[in-house]
Amino acid sequence: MTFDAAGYQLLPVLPELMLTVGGMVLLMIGAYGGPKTTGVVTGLAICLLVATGAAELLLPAGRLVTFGGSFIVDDYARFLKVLALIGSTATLILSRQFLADPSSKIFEYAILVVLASVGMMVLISAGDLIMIYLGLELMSLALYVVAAINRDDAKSNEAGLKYFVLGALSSGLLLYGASLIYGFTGTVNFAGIAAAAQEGNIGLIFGLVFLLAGLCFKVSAVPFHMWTPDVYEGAPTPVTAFFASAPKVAGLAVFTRVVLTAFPSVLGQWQQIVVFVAIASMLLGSFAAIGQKNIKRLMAYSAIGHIGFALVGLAAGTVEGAQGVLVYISIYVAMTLGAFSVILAMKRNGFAVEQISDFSGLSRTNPQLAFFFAMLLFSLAGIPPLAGFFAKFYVFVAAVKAGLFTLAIIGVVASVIGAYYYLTIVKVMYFDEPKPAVDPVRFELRAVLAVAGLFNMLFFVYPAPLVSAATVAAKSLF
Amino acid sequence: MSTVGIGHFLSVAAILFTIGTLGIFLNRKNVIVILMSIELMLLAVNINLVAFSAFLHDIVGQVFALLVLTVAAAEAAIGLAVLVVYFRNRGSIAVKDINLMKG
Amino acid sequence: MSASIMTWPILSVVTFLPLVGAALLLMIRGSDAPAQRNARWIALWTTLITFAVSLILVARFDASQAGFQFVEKAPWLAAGIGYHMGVDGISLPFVILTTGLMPFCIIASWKSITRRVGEYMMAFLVLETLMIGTFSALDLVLFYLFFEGGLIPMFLIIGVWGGPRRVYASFKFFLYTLLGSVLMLLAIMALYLNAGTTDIPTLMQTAVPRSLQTWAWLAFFASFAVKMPMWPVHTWLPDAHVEAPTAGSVVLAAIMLKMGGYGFLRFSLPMFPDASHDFAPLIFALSVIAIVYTSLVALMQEDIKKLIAYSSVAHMGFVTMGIFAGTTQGVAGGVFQMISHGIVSGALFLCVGIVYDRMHTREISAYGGLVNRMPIYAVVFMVFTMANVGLPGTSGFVGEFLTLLGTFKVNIPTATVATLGVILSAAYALWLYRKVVFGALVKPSLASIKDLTWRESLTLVPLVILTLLFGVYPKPVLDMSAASVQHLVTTYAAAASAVKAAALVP
Amino acid sequence: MIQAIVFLPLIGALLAAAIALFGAHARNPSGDTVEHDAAHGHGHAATGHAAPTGGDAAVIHAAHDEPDAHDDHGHDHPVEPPAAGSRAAELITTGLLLVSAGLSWLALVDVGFMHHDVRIPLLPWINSGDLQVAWTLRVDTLTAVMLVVVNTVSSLVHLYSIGYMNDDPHRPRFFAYLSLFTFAMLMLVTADNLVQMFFGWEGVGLASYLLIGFWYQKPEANAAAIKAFVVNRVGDFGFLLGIFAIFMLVGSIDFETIFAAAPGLTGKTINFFGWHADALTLTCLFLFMGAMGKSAQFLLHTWLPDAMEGPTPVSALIHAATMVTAGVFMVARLSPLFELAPDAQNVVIFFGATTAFFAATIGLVQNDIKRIVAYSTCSQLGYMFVAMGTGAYSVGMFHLFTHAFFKALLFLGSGSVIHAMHHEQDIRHMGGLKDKIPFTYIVMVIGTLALTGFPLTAGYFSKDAIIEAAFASHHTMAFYGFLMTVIAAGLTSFYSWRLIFKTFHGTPHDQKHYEAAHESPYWMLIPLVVLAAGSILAGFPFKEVFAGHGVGEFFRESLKMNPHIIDEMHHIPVAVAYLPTAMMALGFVVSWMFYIRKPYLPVELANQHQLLYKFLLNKWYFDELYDLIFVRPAKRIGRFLWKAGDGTIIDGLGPDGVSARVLDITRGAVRLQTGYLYHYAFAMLVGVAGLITWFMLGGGGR
Amino acid sequence: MTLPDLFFYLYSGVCVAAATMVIVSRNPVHAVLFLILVFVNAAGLFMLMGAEFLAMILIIVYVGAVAVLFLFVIMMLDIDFKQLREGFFEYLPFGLLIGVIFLAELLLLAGGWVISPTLTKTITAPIPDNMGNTQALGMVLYTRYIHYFQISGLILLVAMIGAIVLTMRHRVSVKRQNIAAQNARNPATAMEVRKVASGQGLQDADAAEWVQ
Repeated sequence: MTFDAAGYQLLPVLPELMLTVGGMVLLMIGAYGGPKTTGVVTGLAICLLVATGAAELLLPAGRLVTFGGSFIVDDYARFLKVLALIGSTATLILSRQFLADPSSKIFEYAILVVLASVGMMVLISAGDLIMIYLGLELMSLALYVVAAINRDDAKSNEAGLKYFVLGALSSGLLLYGASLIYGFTGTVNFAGIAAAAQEGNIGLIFGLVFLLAGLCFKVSAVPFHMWTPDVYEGAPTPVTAFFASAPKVAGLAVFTRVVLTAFPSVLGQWQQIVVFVAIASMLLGSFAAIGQKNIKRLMAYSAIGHIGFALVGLAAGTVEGAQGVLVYISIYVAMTLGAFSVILAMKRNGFAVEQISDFSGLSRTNPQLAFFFAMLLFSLAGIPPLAGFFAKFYVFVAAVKAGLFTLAIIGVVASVIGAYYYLTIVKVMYFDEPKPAVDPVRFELRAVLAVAGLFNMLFFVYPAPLVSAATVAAKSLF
Repeated sequence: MSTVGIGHFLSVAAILFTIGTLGIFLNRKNVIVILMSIELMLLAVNINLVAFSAFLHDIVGQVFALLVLTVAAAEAAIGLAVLVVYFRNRGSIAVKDINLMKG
Repeated sequence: MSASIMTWPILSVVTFLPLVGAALLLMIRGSDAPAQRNARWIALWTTLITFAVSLILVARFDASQAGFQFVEKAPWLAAGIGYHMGVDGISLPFVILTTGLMPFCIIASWKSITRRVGEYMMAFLVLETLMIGTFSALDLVLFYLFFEGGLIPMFLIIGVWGGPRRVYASFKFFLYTLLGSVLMLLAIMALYLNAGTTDIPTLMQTAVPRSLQTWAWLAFFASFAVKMPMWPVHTWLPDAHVEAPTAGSVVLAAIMLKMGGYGFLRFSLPMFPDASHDFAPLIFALSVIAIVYTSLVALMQEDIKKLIAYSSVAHMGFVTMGIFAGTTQGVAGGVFQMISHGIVSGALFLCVGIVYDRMHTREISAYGGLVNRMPIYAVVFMVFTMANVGLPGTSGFVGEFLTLLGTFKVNIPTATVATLGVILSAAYALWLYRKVVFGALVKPSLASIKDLTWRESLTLVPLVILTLLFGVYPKPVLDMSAASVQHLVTTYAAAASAVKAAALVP
Repeated sequence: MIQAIVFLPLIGALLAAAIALFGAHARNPSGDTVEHDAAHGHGHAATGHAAPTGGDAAVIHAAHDEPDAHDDHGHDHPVEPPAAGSRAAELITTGLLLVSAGLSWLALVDVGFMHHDVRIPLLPWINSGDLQVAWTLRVDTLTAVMLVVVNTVSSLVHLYSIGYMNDDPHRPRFFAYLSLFTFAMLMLVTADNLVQMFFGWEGVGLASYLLIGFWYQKPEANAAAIKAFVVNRVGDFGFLLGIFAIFMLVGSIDFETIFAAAPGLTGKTINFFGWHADALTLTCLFLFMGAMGKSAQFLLHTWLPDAMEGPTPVSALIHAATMVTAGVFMVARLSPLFELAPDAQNVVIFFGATTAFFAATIGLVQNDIKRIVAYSTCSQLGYMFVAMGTGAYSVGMFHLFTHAFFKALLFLGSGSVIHAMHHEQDIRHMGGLKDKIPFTYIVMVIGTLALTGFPLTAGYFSKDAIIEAAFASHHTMAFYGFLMTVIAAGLTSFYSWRLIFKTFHGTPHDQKHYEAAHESPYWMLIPLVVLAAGSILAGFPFKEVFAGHGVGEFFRESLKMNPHIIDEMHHIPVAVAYLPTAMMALGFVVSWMFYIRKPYLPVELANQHQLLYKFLLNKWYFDELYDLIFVRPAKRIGRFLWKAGDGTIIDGLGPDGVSARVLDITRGAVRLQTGYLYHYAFAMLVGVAGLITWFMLGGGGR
Repeated sequence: MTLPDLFFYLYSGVCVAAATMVIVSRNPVHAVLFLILVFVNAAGLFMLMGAEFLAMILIIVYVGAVAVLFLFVIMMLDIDFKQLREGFFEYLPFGLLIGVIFLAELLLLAGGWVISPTLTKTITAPIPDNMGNTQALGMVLYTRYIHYFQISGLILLVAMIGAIVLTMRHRVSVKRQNIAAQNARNPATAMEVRKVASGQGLQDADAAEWVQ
């Protein structure tokens, strides 16, 4: 066996290397500096993530493949990596408040986020099943830890435990699937699978089911979503914001890449799975969210629903569909980060409040916060002219084009039902009598909120950059 | 090769995998058993991988299995860490008690 | 950019001017009296300037052309989905109606809104932009954007400044209309995929396959029927009207309902002529039911606004009936009826608002004998009541007459039953007038009620004049839309006759 | 000139309305003071208002104490001073009307005898596609006659009202209404197309609504006003359908075009709810339905008696002389259509005759002086329609013309009586008034003579002509028409004299009122004199042009007469010609027997035929019937549709039901999320198992 | 039946039985011991398939590290076993039903595997015949699959960081003695003299400082 130098360039993994090495440097800083360096480490981690994103964009254009096809850097990967890094960066910014608390001066937090980001980047660029598994585990292990990072909080622990157990189960399912796929195709490489799967047999389909079950878990699609509400609620809020953004990007990215590049020949089969999962997610997300009283829990169901919508685009299995997924997840990340910055801003007398009723009359006590949140909620509900509408627009266009009318109709109906609970929060903020004012909002929260909020509100003015980038990215998959 | 073919190994793996999953959701006792069930599942996967590797004469399966083994160990470590933290807070690892959040 | 822009993008300016006002309002801090005053004045001036600019549209509009004018084009979402604005004779009246009514809404809220004035005014200004945009968008997606966007400010207006059941009403309003609209969104996508563009003028030229027509028509119908609202999806309207603040009711009744009718005119008829022809009986049936049913329901109302709301449903029944009659008179009557109803129902809600501001109740039984203390009010209310009844000489008559006339040619039973509405509308409107205005003033609570202030007169007198003017001389509106209506009717008739011809071939 | 005739009343109306409005506004503070006070604090505002509202508070107080005080007239409590400028409003409107009336006579001469028909386009109105409606004044003989009738009666009523309404504080408003009404009526008669006619048609409806409800504090007046409007609208329903049908058939609503196209329409059919009706017949029936409403014909007559709640001059102007004749005028105007639709003519005769008889029977037993006259009006309108149905349009117009004078006279005379009796209207409380108010007595007798067709009075010529026309006509219904009109003639005579006898003869029944009775002021007497003169003189001079051989020359194109009817009328048996006169005499004799000679007879008769008496007294129970089959069901259905339809069914199955179901599902979905790890894991496994089973069993296979 | 067959049934039989015991045994210590049994027998199965290195690793890593870790944690947590004894069979029938269906399908699949020419074509790294299993693995692990190796290293790093973050505690509430700091105290740093205005008490800012 010879070392094929051409296939093992390091340039494509430069950003990952940067991030990894940077993360270790930060680890040293933290290890030697102790908890008081938490702020510095976090700040540097933010810079590191930004630099990595920049590096990713500075890589030579076109499709770069390395490690014998295990690692692919194409426009699709670039797009999603940048998005995931934005998510990680934003969550680190949002976490500064949390980390400033003397009881949670945990410098490892930033490092775990950085390492999780490496996992996501690996995941996004994964070109074979082993890379998927490793990326997934790298990301997930970090996530299990950060979910439970509030060591003295029972809810946080419970969240970590639940996330871990179910996550491990999902890893098991995914692995079992991977092993079947390997066994029935003789390879773990996507291109190889695609080639071998021409005559799709039942073993392959079984493998696909298990594999997708594992991936569905990561993106919290029904019926593999059960962890989501509990973990969202239990985890510290900045962590929840993290869960809601970057890992979703990575999960959806790998989901899309796997089905589109490894299983194009069994489109009919995985389409059924995706359609089922999408419908179930949209409906469950919409219905179950209505009954929620805790805003984080509600955001969890909202996330489930939104993943359902994103999967509608994937179900189309076309370039438009992939483009829809990309646009959707991009806008969703913006919306969810904005929403979580509001949730993080909700503190009274230093204590975080997270019941929906705590938002009562927010429009009177803090009109700007309420306004931005309301706009984000309307956007999440998919009301034009806010960005959320365009997200839905693209996926539904793809679905309609692919002839998935039933899916589209169920989708739009679910979006109407979903609108109800977003409206409920708007109602609480705007129609109800005010509660005591919330504490002054920290600068970085305001900044994230402003960026996310303005993006949401003004996206319609000039949607071209995101949309065309998504188009280019989607095309690189086909 | 003998009469024991790949199907036998795959069947053992399938049984182990099933037992593992049953262990997760039938178990009402404690979380540690759940962690063990996960190990069973991963073991099943490994048997699968090795079996395929052996019968395909492809080393990738074994490499995969090796990585799974490694990661499974890491996973177990994290899992136990989480469990320990949980126990410190709640004084219990009964699965039924992990129910602060629902709905 | 298209060459047809006359030196400056006048339509976009009209559309987005209110947003500028809203942005100015954003800068006002605090909620003390001066801030509130500033907010009111900024809003008023914004709407007035918008109205003034919109009059330039009227001045430069060439009524002899059927096509779109003041066209503006710019690339936007994707190939085939662009920023495309323009008006023709069908949409321009609505644009003017919108810009014209908004100042009244602002003035009507002058004293009655004391909480969160800045936000209130902002909501109205944003709403104005969205409404103007709805009528002037020439791209389906753009249209949808404006069409749906209007839900947000209206939801807040009802919910924040509304009555006791405002939550129920605002949710019902929002979700009901949203449900209808999302189906339309799917149809828009289907059309997009069919034609590769959502450009409305292009789509009007594009033949749509028969099966798609049917489904798309139904989807559009779902949206517009709710918006109109048509029976049996009208029940959100009474609730929304009752709970909304006065100006909200005015906008809702006068403008937002018209979006449905406008949609039928702009999309259903020209884009799906075959389906429209097929479904015309359905529309006729629903319209007729709406007219008779809601009129009967209106007879029994105990709340002034609810009564007017139900009467709106009935009047919109005339509109849908006229539009789908597909005759010149029917369609022109539909347009005119919408404009007229915009003025009249808006004015009626203003009238209700005036007594509500004084008495804080809308129960019919709480009133009686107002004429004794409020003679000017009584006169004004009488004018609008009569316009609501459709008395010749008021604008209400012209639209009703034309729609019925146009429908009679096409479907006699429909027109006949619909004409019953003439009787019923007299019954409920006059009953209301009698209960509220006439009679002896025996209720002690009303003893010191005051007549109109100059500000209230300022809002109502122009509307009185318009109501009477358009009743006697409706030519300005009819002429403005005539060419476009004629064009619409001609193409529709051609398509419909093709259908008939096809049906005859065995 | 024509413009002056038509628009002078409008100018008068607007001026009077302005005066009324300013006056009313001056008496009632506007909300501006509220806002002003509010700026200074509410506490002061409350006390500040107490003073200026004191007067009104008194009204309210009084009204509270004596809720029954409103039984009669709203102006029993003239606490409010008349508005400033009342007199000015009176004089302006009356003066303008007098000018208008004078010009109308000139116009009649000019058009009727000099043959100077005119059409004056004013403004475009509704232009849409081939529908071209313009405001145009059209004056031909038919119109000119109506102009004379309307303006003469109206100006006299104006004059009369100055006296009659002397102590009402809202006089300017009253005169504004009167003039508005006149304007609307003029628009109606000068209409050049159906839509403009409909404008006038509805305009008079509005004015009548306002006038009936003039005393808006009276609940009965309000109810009557609405009733009048709504019942008229029922008629308008038909009118509108008629217009639509004509437009559908002809493509125009201009009279000229319609009449030109009418002959071509014979034989065409319209599918009306599955009934393949003859187009012209159906159209004419629709239009006639409008006429029935406006002219209070049988089935749509119920509003007219109730309309007597309005001030008496209103009754005279609207409900006797002018507005109710609009239906007759309309049929005359559309004679080219009706002539082509004999079936429709039969219907016209039937309804006319039935009304003539039916209203007369009710008139027999009524006790309210104005209602008797009102039923008489109803009955006489029936006569006119009989004439219209037979094709003797000019004859009907003749009766319209003469009737305007004597019926206005009777109403105004009744008003004079009522005025004298301090607003007592029940003839049972009157009696012996001839000594107290001899002048009124004389004019009332003149009016009665004319009404009953006493030879050589105006009514004699016109009414007998109608009966002759009915006899001479060859229509299927003609004989029925003849029979009914003859009987009605006798009944008319009876109840008219009954009224005179019970009011003016015998002994006073209400001594107090009797003592206080006084003759009316000159403002009121002068119109009475003029009308009395007209009642006598309006017949003979016009006999030739309306019912003789001068018809063709006089009306020319404005009427399309049955070509033979006039000739045949002159060749009927002598016995028939004398029959109406005989009936009149008979009625007089019976009435005299009943009320002068043997006053106990009617009581006995009523007791013997209790059922019949009640039946007549309650107006054939029409109000009750309509209440039972229309009003109450409508309300019940309305309530049902509202509560059950909208509430239970639409909302229940729709938004409310759906949201309830959504919440149910939500509860279920939330319950699924138990919080237990094993359930979560189980869900995942079920998901996987389900999916692989789906593919295993081939459901998902390709 | 050949010897390998015999061993297969032995190993697999014990494996399955022990696995069952893992999930049903009431005492977690027993469960861990059964787990070890499973691993050992699975290693035997690996041996049967010719994966000696993996078999060895399984023993070393799983039995030697993971299982011991389990045991260690169980002992450390000091669990009240009595409390854990109820509730196993609550949803057993339904759960078993699903499990049986699941298993049946997997078994059906297992029986259906055949080696086909397409499969052999797609194989990317055939096992060289001329070297042992360990050597073969070693040939690729640090060359061709170096990236996997590195990433798994990262994963272990994460696991390490995670375990430390979660379990290592510097309790903030615990007052630890800091001799140097205590010795360095002098009156200037230890005391503060304040003037308190009469009737006002300490101002907020002061109070905050006071608390510190």
